[in-house]
Amino acid sequence: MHEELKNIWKNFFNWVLGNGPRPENEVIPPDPPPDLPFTQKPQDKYSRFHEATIKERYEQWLEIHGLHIFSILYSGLSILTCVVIVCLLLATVAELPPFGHERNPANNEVIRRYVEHGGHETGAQNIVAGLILDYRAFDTFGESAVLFTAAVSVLMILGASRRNKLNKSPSLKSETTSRNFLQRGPPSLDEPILRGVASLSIPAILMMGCVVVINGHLTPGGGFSGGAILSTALILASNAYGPERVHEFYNERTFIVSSSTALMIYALSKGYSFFTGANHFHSIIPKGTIGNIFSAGLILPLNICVGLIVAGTLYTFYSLFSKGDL
Amino acid sequence: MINIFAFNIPFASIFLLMITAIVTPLLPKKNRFNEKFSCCVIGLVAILSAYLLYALTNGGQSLAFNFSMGHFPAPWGNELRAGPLEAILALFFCVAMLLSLTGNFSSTAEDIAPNRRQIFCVLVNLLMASLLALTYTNDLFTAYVFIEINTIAACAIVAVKEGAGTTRAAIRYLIMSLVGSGLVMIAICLLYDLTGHLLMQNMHGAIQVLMVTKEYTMPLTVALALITVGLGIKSALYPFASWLPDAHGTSTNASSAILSGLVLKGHIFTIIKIFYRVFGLDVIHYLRMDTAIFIFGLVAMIMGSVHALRQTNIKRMIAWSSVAQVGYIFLGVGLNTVAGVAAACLHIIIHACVKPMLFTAAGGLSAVAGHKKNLHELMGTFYINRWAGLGLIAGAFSMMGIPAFAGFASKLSLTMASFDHPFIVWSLATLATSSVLNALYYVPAVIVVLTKNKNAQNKITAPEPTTLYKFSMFVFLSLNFYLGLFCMPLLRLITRGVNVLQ
Amino acid sequence: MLGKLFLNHYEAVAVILFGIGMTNLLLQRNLIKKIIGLNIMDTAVYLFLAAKGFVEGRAAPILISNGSGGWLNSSDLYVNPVPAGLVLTGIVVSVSVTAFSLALALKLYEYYGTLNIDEALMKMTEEQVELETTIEKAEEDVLAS
Amino acid sequence: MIIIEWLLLIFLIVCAIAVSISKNLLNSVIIFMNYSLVMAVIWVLLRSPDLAITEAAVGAGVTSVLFFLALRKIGQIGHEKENQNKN
Repeated sequence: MHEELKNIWKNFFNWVLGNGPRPENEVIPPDPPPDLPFTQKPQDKYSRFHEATIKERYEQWLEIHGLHIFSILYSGLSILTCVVIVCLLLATVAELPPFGHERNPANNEVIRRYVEHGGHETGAQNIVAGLILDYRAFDTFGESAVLFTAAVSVLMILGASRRNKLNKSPSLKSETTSRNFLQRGPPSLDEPILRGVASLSIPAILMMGCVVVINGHLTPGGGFSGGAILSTALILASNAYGPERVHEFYNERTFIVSSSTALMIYALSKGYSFFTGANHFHSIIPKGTIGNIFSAGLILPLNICVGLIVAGTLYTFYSLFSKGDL
Repeated sequence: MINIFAFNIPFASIFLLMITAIVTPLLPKKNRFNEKFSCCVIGLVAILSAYLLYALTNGGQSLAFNFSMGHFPAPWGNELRAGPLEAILALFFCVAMLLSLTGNFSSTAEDIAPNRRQIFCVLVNLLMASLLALTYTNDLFTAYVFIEINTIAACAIVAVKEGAGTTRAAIRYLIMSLVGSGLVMIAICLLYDLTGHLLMQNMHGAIQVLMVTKEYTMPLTVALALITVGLGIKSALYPFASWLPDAHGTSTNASSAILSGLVLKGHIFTIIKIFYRVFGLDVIHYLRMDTAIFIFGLVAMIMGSVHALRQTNIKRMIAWSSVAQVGYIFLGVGLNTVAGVAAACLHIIIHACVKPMLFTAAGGLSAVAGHKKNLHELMGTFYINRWAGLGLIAGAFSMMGIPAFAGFASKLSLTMASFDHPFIVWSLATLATSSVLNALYYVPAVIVVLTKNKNAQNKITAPEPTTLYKFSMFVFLSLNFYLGLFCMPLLRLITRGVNVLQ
Repeated sequence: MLGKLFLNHYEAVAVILFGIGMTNLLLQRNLIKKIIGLNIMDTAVYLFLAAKGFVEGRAAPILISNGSGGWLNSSDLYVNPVPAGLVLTGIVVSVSVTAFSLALALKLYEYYGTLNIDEALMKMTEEQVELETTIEKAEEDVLAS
Repeated sequence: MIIIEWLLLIFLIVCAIAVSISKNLLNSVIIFMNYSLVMAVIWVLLRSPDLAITEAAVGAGVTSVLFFLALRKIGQIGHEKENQNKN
């Protein structure tokens, strides 16, 4: 009994170290068929006369299964994280004030003033427009600044580097541009249907965008959504008539000048309003009557500025992402 | 009360920087005009902030005022708030930003392509504006919007130096930051739902009422925890700091200095504001968040230094040291007393002055060693660029806490703040351990820099450091000694500021 | 708790989406999917916020004419406008962030040919090792000559 | 009405999970586009028409266009074979 145990231990030890006789129960791999080409024959190391040490076996196993195990671990971890976060937040949500109830803490005197006096204090029929462009205008100014920051950063990351590269190797220019362009076929030349539809729909989209921007203080919408609609008109034009045609009237310089100017007007008019408000000066801007187009003080011009910024920025994003240049 | 000029300074400084950012793309690029222009504007804002500080603390009083952004009073419109603490931080942020830009003026030109430098200016201005807005804002949602500006601008100034490494670092930084923003945003939503306000003092009132009625304790705790974790990720609190060494280690020197010295501090100060203006000391204590922060701070102090010990790249070493220093700040916040917060704010200021100096010095040293950043390759560089060498030595001594250097002051104040606190043993022991660990990696760096290189053939003929570099280093060094030797008046000012913060 | 969750069903769905989005953002390995996860997370927060502004039986916050030239401005008529305003701001922020991160992802792809950060790291270290060995070889050659 | 509400909400969750587990990036983006559209409908139900317009124009429109462009640029559209190791 003792001897047998010793034997088993010795066999096991040898198995771990990878030398000595094979254990009895090991499955012998079948010999490769003789007609196999030489390169596919198992290497000497892995033939049945040589056993790998446990370290080698582990490495081999890791090489084959490591990525798999890692990805299983990764997805397991992600599911665990997800479940923990969701459970925590669900427990929190269950404690929150009930949905849609009118006595919730959020429906307090702040809201009452926005709704009851918002009309004549800001002159806007759309309370949300009055809220974001007059009561809480600083946030909205910050939001435009975020957009500006992102536009400038994307311009830096995608725009500038490309030009450098082209400058370094001018011979590559035609090749790279054509590769990026032609992946989907030339966009402009042989598409009469696209151009026909575009010529009909671009004015309609532009009109729609302008209406949404200009009526921002009366109806849902406003500078941001209107600007996004306007940018789709530009994108469509660029697809139908080719980016070069759009480039003629809208290039990097135009973008920077127009959005900087619009943002500047925005900043200065809001700055005036902040300054007079905080120092209790009287503001000279008339509020107008609610419901008219020319009402709501600064909200209409601000919406137009925001619309310009957004349309320009989103088209810039499109242009930079599609061909890496504006 | 306060004169109308000083009253408008918080608003004016944010606005000046924003407008500078907006017009910078339109300015001529020739002769680096737009960069000089930005530096001038930041300097102007620094002077304005100094005047505001003077006006707020003139004659022994400590004032604080609210500045309503628009024609509508407190709970309806946005507000800014300025007190002595905000003014001090704004002043030091501007000074640190200005010095980081001027000190690295020539290395920026080497690292960043000319057509990107203009955009770099825009981003720096936006970053500074968002930092000041975070410092002054009195409204949580405004804080969120400016945190986002800060995030995008910070990631972009990492990516401004072209290269594969910076892109990767920027992406990691961006992803971690976005997770943080998401957590902050949902926490703000929870708080809005529970209180019905977004302005800090109104929220504070509503939370006090909730505390009395013992309603919604659990959602409040979750909101507080989420906000802390979210902003903790952005301010590189230890377990969430994995993005920091890449981002700070690979970017250009000016970016590293700005990120380490200022961006982290902006988020930390936001945490402090939320803790003390929205919740209040007793609520924080009741919800047990102070202990959690304290423990995070302790872990960060040790682990940041341990990671720094293993680095061979000098910039990465300094970056990891930032993690440890952020730990010190959180330790102070976690003490949950006025003295603790004052010590934390003092450390914010000191670190905002010392870390940019270290990065600038490291940049100068590696420039003379042929842009190599490994420690052993910097041997003997002190004798080639003495200003940078002095900066590194002073910064290292400061981080170790040698008396008469800036870091000593903050360690002293942290020690004093933890005296009548139940966690005193822990905090003192960790302070001591962390100082020893700091010494373990800073002393070899100093020795390497001071060792004369026997290999004469490796001698590189380096360009003389520019006058601007010497000047910035001189200002950095004098600030360092000023903070180290005469920090008590500053600490008193900060304590007064913290007292009126609530 | 389940009953309460049922009552707050919009919020419950919003936090579930938040969890899914955040997990995607943290743990997906492909950057494009990470960015989609970011968008899901953001819209989930906005859904949460918009649901918080809803009040049963009230109208959208656009003043309604009372038929005789005036406006109905009783606060019992309209839902809470604040969340809508905040979400509008938030949507702009999220589209900016999306564009920025996509730009960075494209840049990463340009450098490494992959959208996976871990793979990019591996490739970078490999490249570094290669660079170092070539430098060493060059030095040895110089010494030998 | 309530049934529609619930259907839409469940659709949102299904979309979100489908985005995470879909192997093909193009599919993910298309599912995400649907998700945004449904979100716009939900905002109409929650009486926030401003948000609905913005989400329809931005979430379903511009963001998806950006994603498609990014995919085209990295050659994921039109080269199915490459997708396998990029899940």
